[in-house]
Amino acid sequence: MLTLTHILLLATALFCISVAGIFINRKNVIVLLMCIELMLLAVNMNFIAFSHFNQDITGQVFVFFILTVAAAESAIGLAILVVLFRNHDSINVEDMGSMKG
Amino acid sequence: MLIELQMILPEIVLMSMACALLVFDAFIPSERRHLTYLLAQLALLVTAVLVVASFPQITEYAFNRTFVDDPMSGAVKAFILVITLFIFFYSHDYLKEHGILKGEYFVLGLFAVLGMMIMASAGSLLTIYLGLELLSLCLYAMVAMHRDSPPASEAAMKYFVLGALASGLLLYGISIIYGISGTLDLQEINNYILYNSERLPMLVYGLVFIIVAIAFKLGAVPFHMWIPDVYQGAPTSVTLFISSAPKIAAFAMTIRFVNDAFMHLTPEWQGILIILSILSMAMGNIIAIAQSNIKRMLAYSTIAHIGFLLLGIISSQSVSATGVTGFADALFYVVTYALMSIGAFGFVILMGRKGHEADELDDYKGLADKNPWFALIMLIFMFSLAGVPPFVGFWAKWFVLKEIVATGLAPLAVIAVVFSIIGAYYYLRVVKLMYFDKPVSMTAIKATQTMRAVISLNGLAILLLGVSPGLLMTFCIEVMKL
Amino acid sequence: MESDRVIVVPRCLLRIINKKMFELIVFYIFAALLLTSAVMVITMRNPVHAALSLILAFFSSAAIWLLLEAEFLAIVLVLVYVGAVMVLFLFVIMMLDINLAKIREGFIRFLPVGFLVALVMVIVMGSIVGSGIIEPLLEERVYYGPGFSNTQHLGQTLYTDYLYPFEIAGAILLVAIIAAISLTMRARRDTKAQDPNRQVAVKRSDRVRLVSMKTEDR
Amino acid sequence: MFNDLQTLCLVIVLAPLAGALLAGLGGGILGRAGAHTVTILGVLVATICSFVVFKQVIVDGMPPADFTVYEWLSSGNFSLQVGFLIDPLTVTMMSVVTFVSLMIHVYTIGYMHDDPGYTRFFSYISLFTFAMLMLVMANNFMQLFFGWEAVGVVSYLLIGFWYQRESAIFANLKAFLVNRVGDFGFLIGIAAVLMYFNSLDYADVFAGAPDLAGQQITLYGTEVWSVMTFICICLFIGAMGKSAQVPLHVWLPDSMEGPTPISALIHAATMVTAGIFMVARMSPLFEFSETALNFVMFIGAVTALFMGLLGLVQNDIKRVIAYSTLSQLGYMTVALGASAYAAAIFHLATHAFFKALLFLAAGSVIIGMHHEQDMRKMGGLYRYMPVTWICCFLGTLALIGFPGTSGFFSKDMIIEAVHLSTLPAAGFAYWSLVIGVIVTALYSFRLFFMTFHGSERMDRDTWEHIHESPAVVWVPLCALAIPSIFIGLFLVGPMLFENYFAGSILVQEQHNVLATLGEDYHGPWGLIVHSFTSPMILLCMATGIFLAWIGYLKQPDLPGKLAGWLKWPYRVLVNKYGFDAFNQIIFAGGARKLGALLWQIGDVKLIDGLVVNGTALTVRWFSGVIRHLQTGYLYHYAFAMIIGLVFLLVFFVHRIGFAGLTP
Repeated sequence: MLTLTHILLLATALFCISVAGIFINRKNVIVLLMCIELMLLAVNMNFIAFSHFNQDITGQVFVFFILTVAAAESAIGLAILVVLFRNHDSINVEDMGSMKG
Repeated sequence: MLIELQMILPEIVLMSMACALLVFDAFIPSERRHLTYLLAQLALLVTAVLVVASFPQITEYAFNRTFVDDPMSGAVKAFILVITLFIFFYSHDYLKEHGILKGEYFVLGLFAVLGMMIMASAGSLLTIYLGLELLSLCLYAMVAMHRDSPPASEAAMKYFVLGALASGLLLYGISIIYGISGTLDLQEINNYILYNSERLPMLVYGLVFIIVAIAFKLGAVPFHMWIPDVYQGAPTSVTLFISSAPKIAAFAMTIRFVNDAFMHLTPEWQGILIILSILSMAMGNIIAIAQSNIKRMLAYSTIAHIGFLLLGIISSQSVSATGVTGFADALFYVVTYALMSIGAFGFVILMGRKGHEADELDDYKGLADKNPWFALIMLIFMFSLAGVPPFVGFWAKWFVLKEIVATGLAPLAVIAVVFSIIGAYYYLRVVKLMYFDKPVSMTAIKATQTMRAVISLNGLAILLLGVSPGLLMTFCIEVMKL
Repeated sequence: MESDRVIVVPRCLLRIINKKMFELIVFYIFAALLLTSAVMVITMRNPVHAALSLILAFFSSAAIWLLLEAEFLAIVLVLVYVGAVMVLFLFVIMMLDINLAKIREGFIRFLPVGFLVALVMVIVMGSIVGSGIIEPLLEERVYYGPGFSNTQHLGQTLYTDYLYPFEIAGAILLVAIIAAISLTMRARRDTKAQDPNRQVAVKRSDRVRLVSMKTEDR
Repeated sequence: MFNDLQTLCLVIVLAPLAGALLAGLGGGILGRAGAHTVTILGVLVATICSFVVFKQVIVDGMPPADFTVYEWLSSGNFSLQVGFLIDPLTVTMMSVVTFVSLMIHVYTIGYMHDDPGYTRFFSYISLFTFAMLMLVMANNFMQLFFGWEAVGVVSYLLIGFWYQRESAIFANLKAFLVNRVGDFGFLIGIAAVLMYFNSLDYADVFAGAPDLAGQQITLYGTEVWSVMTFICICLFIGAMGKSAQVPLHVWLPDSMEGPTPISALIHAATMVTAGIFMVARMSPLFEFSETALNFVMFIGAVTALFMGLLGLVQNDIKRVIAYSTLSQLGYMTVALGASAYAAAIFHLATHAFFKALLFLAAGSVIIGMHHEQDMRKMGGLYRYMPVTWICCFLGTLALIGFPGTSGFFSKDMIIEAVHLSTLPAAGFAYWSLVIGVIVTALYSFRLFFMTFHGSERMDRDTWEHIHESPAVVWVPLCALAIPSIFIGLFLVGPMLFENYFAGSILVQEQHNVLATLGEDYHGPWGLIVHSFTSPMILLCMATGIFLAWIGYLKQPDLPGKLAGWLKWPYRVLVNKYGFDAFNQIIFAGGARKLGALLWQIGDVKLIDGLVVNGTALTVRWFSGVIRHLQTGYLYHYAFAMIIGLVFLLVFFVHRIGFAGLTP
């Protein structure tokens, strides 16, 4: 029988994979943006699970807003990426290290 | 419904004026850009007047309790608006001088202010999240605004990715809290925790994620890594913005969480914040010593100050009556810090000119010879940041220390004191450079008369608040009677 | 209309698999698919492949959401995410001429550390979440059932109780538009288009510069 | 009558402030003469008014007055006022401060005549007077603290007055930072006072002290302290900073980088005594904590002896006197620890005179030698500078406590008082002070002999130009020599054994060593006779003088040989026990100078293998590491965040032990 714990574990695993993606990836900024999408997906999974098992629509409302914000966020993220590419001629994560210490 | 709309009137007005400004800006030629700036200032002013005119005396809710109007939100909004007036003022000069004066800067700035206002009077986890995102998205874009600057775009990307990671963590925490309590309403979460204390570990699990996100927004160690790079890479006007008003909003958000929702988890969040606070004070103050770039140095100084601010939040003792002053101290601290921070960064703007950012410490050598008055103003900023009386920075530290000792955390006060002594060193180094070193170049300060006047006003405000801090403190105590 | 919805399943199977079992099997299939595609997203070296894996991840989670009776959101995820956002991603990947050869260098040597930390994180978080102490608030699982309109319910809540957040979301989208445009739109420097305004407004001082020079000694 | 006093007090405080503001802001308009006229006028008015108040309180016996002038801040149950407490202790300090300050002002006209910062200087010293007056006249802790800080700031400005000198700036920064250490201790003490007494007014706090005497405070874990001990030690840390007690003394010798006579007078006669004054003022608190008194006495004894020893190896004439100042401050602190507060204040007053005399004499020598400060290049000056020679001799006699001089009375009384004290630290303190007498005599006469007697070691060019200093220099010398010799004779009786400090200083019965001493007191002459009948102190002094005579007149090569034999102790002294190096690493140096400093320490092989070296290495290693944490790479930042998150989860969620709560 499908329980809340199943979904929460799935979401947790997904969350950890996406976070790992952010610090494993050292080459490509665009994959970082995808990892962020993946992370939000994990959170959405949590919300929907709670919404279903608690019979409370609020969780779905929250997911609705997260989807909206995530779309806006990826638009800005990609815009910044384009600016970055124009300036550095690269979207290599390792090339972004001019400021440190 | 009408009453509800009336309650969010300042927000509505601000948003309408921001939209109007957007349209207006599209139709004016670039040489009249300063009109956009003036209108943006007008929008802030009108909103500020509305906030003050409808200053709430009691706590009221609207829109299914997603919106809260209480004295704290009123005060925080008023502070944010006033600080932003200063910020726009400094920004205008900077942007004009560096040839990147664009209407979008002010439009995004106004939306960011809107986001902060929403955070300040959020009654539900959802509203907090949306306000935070509105603010963050504007800030990401503003950092990247100087499109031809490689450091700016690098900083924007770092800020964006880490910020998105932080908001992911925040959402995860919110989802857990929502799942356990079945509600997004802060007050109801509070009630749930009160009657279901046996579910504490799960609640703490969610709490940790939320605190991490708060720590990121404030810039507490180890979630501070974005601050130095963003402060250094962003255009100074944006650095000025990020370092001041959003800190006040983040403070309001913290209070919304720790007081409105998690009051019954006080020992837990206190424990977490104590660790973050000590780390912030230590790392911020020690690493700042090694910096040669003033923007980066001030970034580490921000981190150190955040540690102190957290102390103020920690020193509230759960539900007892004394807890009120703990938050009031923190509010006093963050507001005065914002004032000092815009002063210091405003000074970096004042010193710069086209093609020269004046962000290296060496640019400040011998300033006292060239321009004694401004050296004095900078001295005020530095002394105040270091916590030297009679400037207001001293009072901020003093109130926090007093409360932390009263909470029975004397060792923490000792740690705070030790690190602020270490911290005094790098502020004094700036003073030393200005007063005792030979100037590198004799280029005089090239700034407009109004810029000079406003920065002097800013310095004098710090002095005046230091001479009579009572009024502001009384006000803070009054509004933090939560 | 019930008769239309009959699914033909071999009787022998029905004996073994009841409805709940079936649900669980569907869940496991899509969960496996989701996790696999998620791992692919973070390990693929070619960003196009990563984006396609992400699309697969979205599809599989939409399926799981359907199991949880969030039909509207499941559809939105496919329509908005796969249909718009991911297309945007692919568009940007194609637009930026990324040097794939460079991206393929040195990836494996960072993998073990990252994998280890991810594992620790999974254990730390999973041991809490998986211990089963987060329970539903309800005693028993309740289904809305087929006659219930998820979309209507969601819409009603959204436009009444959450009106204020809804407006804020509008502001967020507006900001995204402003930011994206102001960051990426620029007047192309290489076009030869003329601006009559500037031609007319030109002054002598813009074009001619008088330089006083010292006479050279012979 | 009361209102008159209030006006008078306001005039005393505001006159110097007005002078400072006029000279500082309107210096350009007033010009040089205008600047010194307004400031001197301001201080003169303050001095006269102080004397009037002094007469009212001491001579006419007016009861102590405590009043509020202005309410500054009031928030909740916490309020801050500006107020004055006028009692014998206050008026004594007021008179000393205003009088010395007036002397400084007058002297400055001559000394700073050619300096470009003339008006600025006058503004500073007037401001200093204002701050010092606010400090001594305060009736609450906050005002005390403000005066305290303001004095520090002005001192900071004065030390760095010649900011073209690299060393002056360094000294300047050092003074400020070291004082910050003390100030923050002080601040914590004040916060604790506020917490336990719920008030910052002296009157409330002193009245509440007996009730709190037994209360305990849990500091950290199981460490339980008495509240009074905690408060007093914190307050005393403040005093250690300002009055330059070990280990916060390092700033004072370096402060000699400031303009000679002025900074010397401030750093010898007035400002550094603020700490002594403060402890005396807080006697109603300190009396309730024997631990704190022991601590005070111990620190004072260490300062008195070990700083004196440092004076033996210095060759700069001003620095010898600076170390002597440290040592004498140590004597005062010991007196405080022994509850002989009156003796401490008495020594403070006599010391102000003879130390000022010695400094001005040194200044005169420096002028005569054309700004040569190294004693190894002097000698035989008595032939050329007779007046300076005589005055210096008298000052030296007073300093070593030769019977009959003012230093004799004050210092002897301190030693006697410590001898009678029953506190555990008293034994150590007593012997430190007795050995200190030998040391004092030795370094004083070493200075005297090296400068004025023996072979003439200066180069020919200087030798041709040596002459007695002009009258503007030697007249103040003579003026100071007279009180240096005689003032003790007149003050010892009333100040120590009569009811002079009635009400302003509280001494508990079991600590009251001065009362015990008073039983055997038969007038000043009796004391002199006593010193000959039980001559231990006198013999110590004679030993010191004899050693100096052997070492610096009879066998001038002996000290060099001695230094050769006792290499290790000598190095320790030359390096000032390593305090400077230590403090530089820990406080002042910061990451930048660490490398260089470590090299230096390694080079002198001073404290190899000791804690300091280890600490320094750790700090350097640590700061190096943490700076590199900020790698500039995004994935490291994200990594740090996640590590932080995982740590918090493990620490806070797993620690609570959720497993036990599983349903």
